[in-house]
Amino acid sequence: MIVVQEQDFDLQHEYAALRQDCPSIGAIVTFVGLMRDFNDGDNVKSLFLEHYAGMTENVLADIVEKAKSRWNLQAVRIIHRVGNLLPSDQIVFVGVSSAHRGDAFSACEFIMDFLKTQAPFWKREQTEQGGRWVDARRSDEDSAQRWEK
Amino acid sequence: MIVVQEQDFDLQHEYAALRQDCPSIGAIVTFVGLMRDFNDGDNVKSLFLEHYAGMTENVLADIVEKAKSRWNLQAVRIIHRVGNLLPSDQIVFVGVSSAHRGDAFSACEFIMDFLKTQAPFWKREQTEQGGRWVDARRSDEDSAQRWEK
Amino acid sequence: MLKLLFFARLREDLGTHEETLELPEGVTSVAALREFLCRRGDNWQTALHRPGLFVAVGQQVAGWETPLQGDEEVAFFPPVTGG
Amino acid sequence: MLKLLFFARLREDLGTHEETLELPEGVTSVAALREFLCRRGDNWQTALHRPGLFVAVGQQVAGWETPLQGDEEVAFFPPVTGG
Repeated sequence: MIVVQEQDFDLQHEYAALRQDCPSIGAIVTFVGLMRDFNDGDNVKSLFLEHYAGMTENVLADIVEKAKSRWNLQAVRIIHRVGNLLPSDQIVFVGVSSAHRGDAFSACEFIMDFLKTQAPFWKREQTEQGGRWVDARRSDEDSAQRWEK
Repeated sequence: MIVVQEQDFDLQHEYAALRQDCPSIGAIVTFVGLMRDFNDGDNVKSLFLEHYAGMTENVLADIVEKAKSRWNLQAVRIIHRVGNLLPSDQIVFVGVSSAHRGDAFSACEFIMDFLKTQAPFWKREQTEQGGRWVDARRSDEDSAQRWEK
Repeated sequence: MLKLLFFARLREDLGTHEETLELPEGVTSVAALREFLCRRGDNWQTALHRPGLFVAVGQQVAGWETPLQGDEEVAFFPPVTGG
Repeated sequence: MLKLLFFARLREDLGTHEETLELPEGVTSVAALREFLCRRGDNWQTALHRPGLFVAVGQQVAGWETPLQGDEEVAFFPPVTGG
């Protein structure tokens, strides 16, 4: 399940969906990304998230397929919010269920690393100095490239 | 927060506790271990979990301290159940909050890997063929030893 | 018709999110399309030569040599920053 | 007094979870304590020589050479299998 939406999401609901009716699941790993109130040394008051509807969902589906071909996974759920967000707001959810914890941990982190570097989302943040588009981070590229080894 | 208890736990409650009142948190990773209905080729009907009260909490606190000295973490919560469990029951929760996702992912997996190999819990499973103590897995030792590199 | 899309900083710099365009004479690749668009003015020239600019054709990341037939969706955008 | 604890399979094999014991004459280490306990019978001999047996003194994993004063908590247990 891959969803891009403006509204907030509920971790418990997503977890219940990952867990349901499958007694061969031994591990569920979830990641939630939250909006921080600082970035590059400045206080951030709000965030606007834009995306390329259509391509986003395709890219995310492709990342999930890659993860499923690499690890033994039961289910994967991704939710990414767009629109206006405030500090401490939930931005992104990735949940993975698997028979074994190693597969669930690796796949969840893999999906986040490629979501960060490949999925067409853009953040514009409002600081006390005004608005600015967030720059891509070299460290995110490095995180994604680890998986090529 | 480190707790060993017989009763079930609620992911939403733990997540809310990790998230609360800290706008510098950017990432929360949670792990839940669930009871599988098979092990070593046999159906498992129920599980009994025993532990060494006192030492368990000390070992877990020590693992958390190691994780905190290695990564930049905001908060860590661990719950491990003991007593009688059935297939699909929740066994263990580890939740980590951090400014950055890489730290949260690594610390959560690190804690699980060392919990598996160092915390004094023992599982006795009831299969259709009778009861048996679960054997330690070489793969868990290997997972823990990765972190020594 | 080509469908052109511009996102994020590009959308702001160019003051447009979307346009449709008849494939201009002699434009057979993404690179040629960019050169055609850059002739519209300095803001186009600057925006379409920002470091790290991405282009997607048919919602797939593409290279500058990617050929164009004239009925594609072509999107220009800066490095992504979601998650 | 020593406090002895046995867990999991050991607890079952020995039929006991906990006992207190005056430090026996000549027992100054965990290894010597084990040899003392093994003289109690075949089930002790077998259980306390299982591969991978752990011993903890004062709730810390210890080695066989760990010295004993006589007032410690000493626990014997098989490899752990939680999580």
